[in-house]
Amino acid sequence: MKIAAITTPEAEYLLELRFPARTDRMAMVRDLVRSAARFCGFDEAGTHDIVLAVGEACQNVILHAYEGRGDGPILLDILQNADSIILRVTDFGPAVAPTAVQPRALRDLRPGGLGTYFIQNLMDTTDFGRSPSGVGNVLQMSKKKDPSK
Amino acid sequence: MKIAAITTPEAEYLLELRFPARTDRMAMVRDLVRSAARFCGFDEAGTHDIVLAVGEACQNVILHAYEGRGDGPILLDILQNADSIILRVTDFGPAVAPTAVQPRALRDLRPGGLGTYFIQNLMDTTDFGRSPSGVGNVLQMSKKKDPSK
Amino acid sequence: MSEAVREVNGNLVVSLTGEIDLDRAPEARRLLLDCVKRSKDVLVDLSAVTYIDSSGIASLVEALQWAKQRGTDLCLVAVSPQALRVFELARLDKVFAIHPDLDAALAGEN
Amino acid sequence: MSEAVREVNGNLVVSLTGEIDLDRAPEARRLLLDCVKRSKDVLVDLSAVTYIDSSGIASLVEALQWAKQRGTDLCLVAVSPQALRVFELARLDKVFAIHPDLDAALAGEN
Ligand SMILES: Nc1ncnc2c1ncn2[C@@H]1O[C@H](COP(=O)(O)OP(=O)(O)O)[C@@H](O)[C@H]1O
Ligand SMILES: Nc1ncnc2c1ncn2[C@@H]1O[C@H](COP(=O)(O)OP(=O)(O)O)[C@@H](O)[C@H]1O
Repeated sequence: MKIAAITTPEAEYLLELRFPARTDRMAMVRDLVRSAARFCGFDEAGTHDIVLAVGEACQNVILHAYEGRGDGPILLDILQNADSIILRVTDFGPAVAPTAVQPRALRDLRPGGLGTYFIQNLMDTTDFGRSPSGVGNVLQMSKKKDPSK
Repeated sequence: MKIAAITTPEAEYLLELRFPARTDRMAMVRDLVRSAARFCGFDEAGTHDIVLAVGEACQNVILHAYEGRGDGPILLDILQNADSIILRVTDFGPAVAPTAVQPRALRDLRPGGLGTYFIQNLMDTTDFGRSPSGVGNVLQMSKKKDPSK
Repeated sequence: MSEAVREVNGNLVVSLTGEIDLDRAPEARRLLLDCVKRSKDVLVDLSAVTYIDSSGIASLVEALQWAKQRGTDLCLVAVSPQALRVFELARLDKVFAIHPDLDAALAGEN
Repeated sequence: MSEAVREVNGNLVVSLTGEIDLDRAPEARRLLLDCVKRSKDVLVDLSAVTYIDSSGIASLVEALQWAKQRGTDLCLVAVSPQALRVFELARLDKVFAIHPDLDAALAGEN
């Protein structure tokens, strides 16, 4: 995944959600993301793709950053500017080298390794790095409001 | 409204949402609350009532705590224990005497004054006070999962 | 929302839709008061209202007051269960005339 | 979910429903593998799947692998648009046999 210094984009803050890294929270989180994507003007297809990307990002935090310990917090920031929705998923697990977060080669009949691949294909930009505060790993994603642009 | 020292109840944290006190955010906030109430096992009627109570509480923050300035933050904590869902709406406006937060007498043909009345009638407990940290006003509400209990 | 108003038998039928909260109540209020100003009886269709809160209710109460002052009627039609719950909570279900559907409302007018 | 499995013409039809995510994928996986173990052809109805992610897809891929090892078939039926989008993304829409409905799937089996 692209190595980037994660900076706060110039954008309007919509909402900020904090929740424990537990799989049973994800349906609620997705409902909020769905609602925010619609608020930003995305149609059903665009909304689905944003929800899936955030779902995969949180899943990676649950499985890899916290290795299934359900008590670590996940922070989800949702922002928008005129062009895009911006979503930021932060975990407070040990530092991860951005180069370690790579989609595996897509092989037809092998479960797993799809999450990062999905995220990169669903969103227009994806950047993984340390948070500006130095605490936690951040996956920042954005998607253009009008994909024809 | 009952004067209370707002303490953190012994309960499981579901989610914590932070958003600016703007009316256009409320539909997204309600979608999250709806999802959380269903997660806690409420039926459609109970879910509606919880969503309405939170909507009215946030409306009061927008109108009264921040007097329409859309940049103040609202914090919404959603918790549950075995019996109840617990929702906490915190604003960071000037301190409000809990006695000032009173439903007006219900008169038939007068708009306004309904919010606090609704909240008290929709929820099983409502407490208004300063947050434990001393910063901000907190409206804490709970509703029993099985109203027949 | 202007296409939400149509004339039926000399009455104005206004349809409110979706979530009538603090964000959308001003728009609903304007629509309702514009109808009342036309000095016809107003039927407010609430069948497609999925959420209404105290600010939405306040717009309807204000429109009802204006109508009373002008000597016209304002009544509610096909109130969705979510909206009915809120009118009942506010004990306004006896203040507004509420009709199950448009035909009943029009019959009631005569 | 056990009532989600029924037998049609000697095949097992499994219906998955709702949101198949990391939380519910283990349950879907168990259901699918139990069906495959019965050594019949398995038709997985995805018409009521409103969301599926990489973990749900992984359960289906694993079930398909097990079926291939036993020499039985596992195919997808009436895939919802949301689910189809995800199979296409993963380029698995050519790996799984996908049938528009149960009749087509049963005809395809013969
Ligand atoms: N938030 C994260 N923290 C730590 N490691 C991560 C994180 N996200 C992804 N990774 C790493 O990237 C790899 C690829 O992730 P992914 O494509 O989602 O596949 P999978 O989750 O099936 O392994 C993971 O195996 C893991 O090593
Ligand atoms: N979060 C708050 N901050 C400051 N004052 C509040 C707050 N919530 C309620 N109040 C006070 O309580 C009163 C009653 O509120 P309510 O019943 O909702 O009616 P309304 O909002 O129509 O005035 C308000 O007029 C206000 O003075």
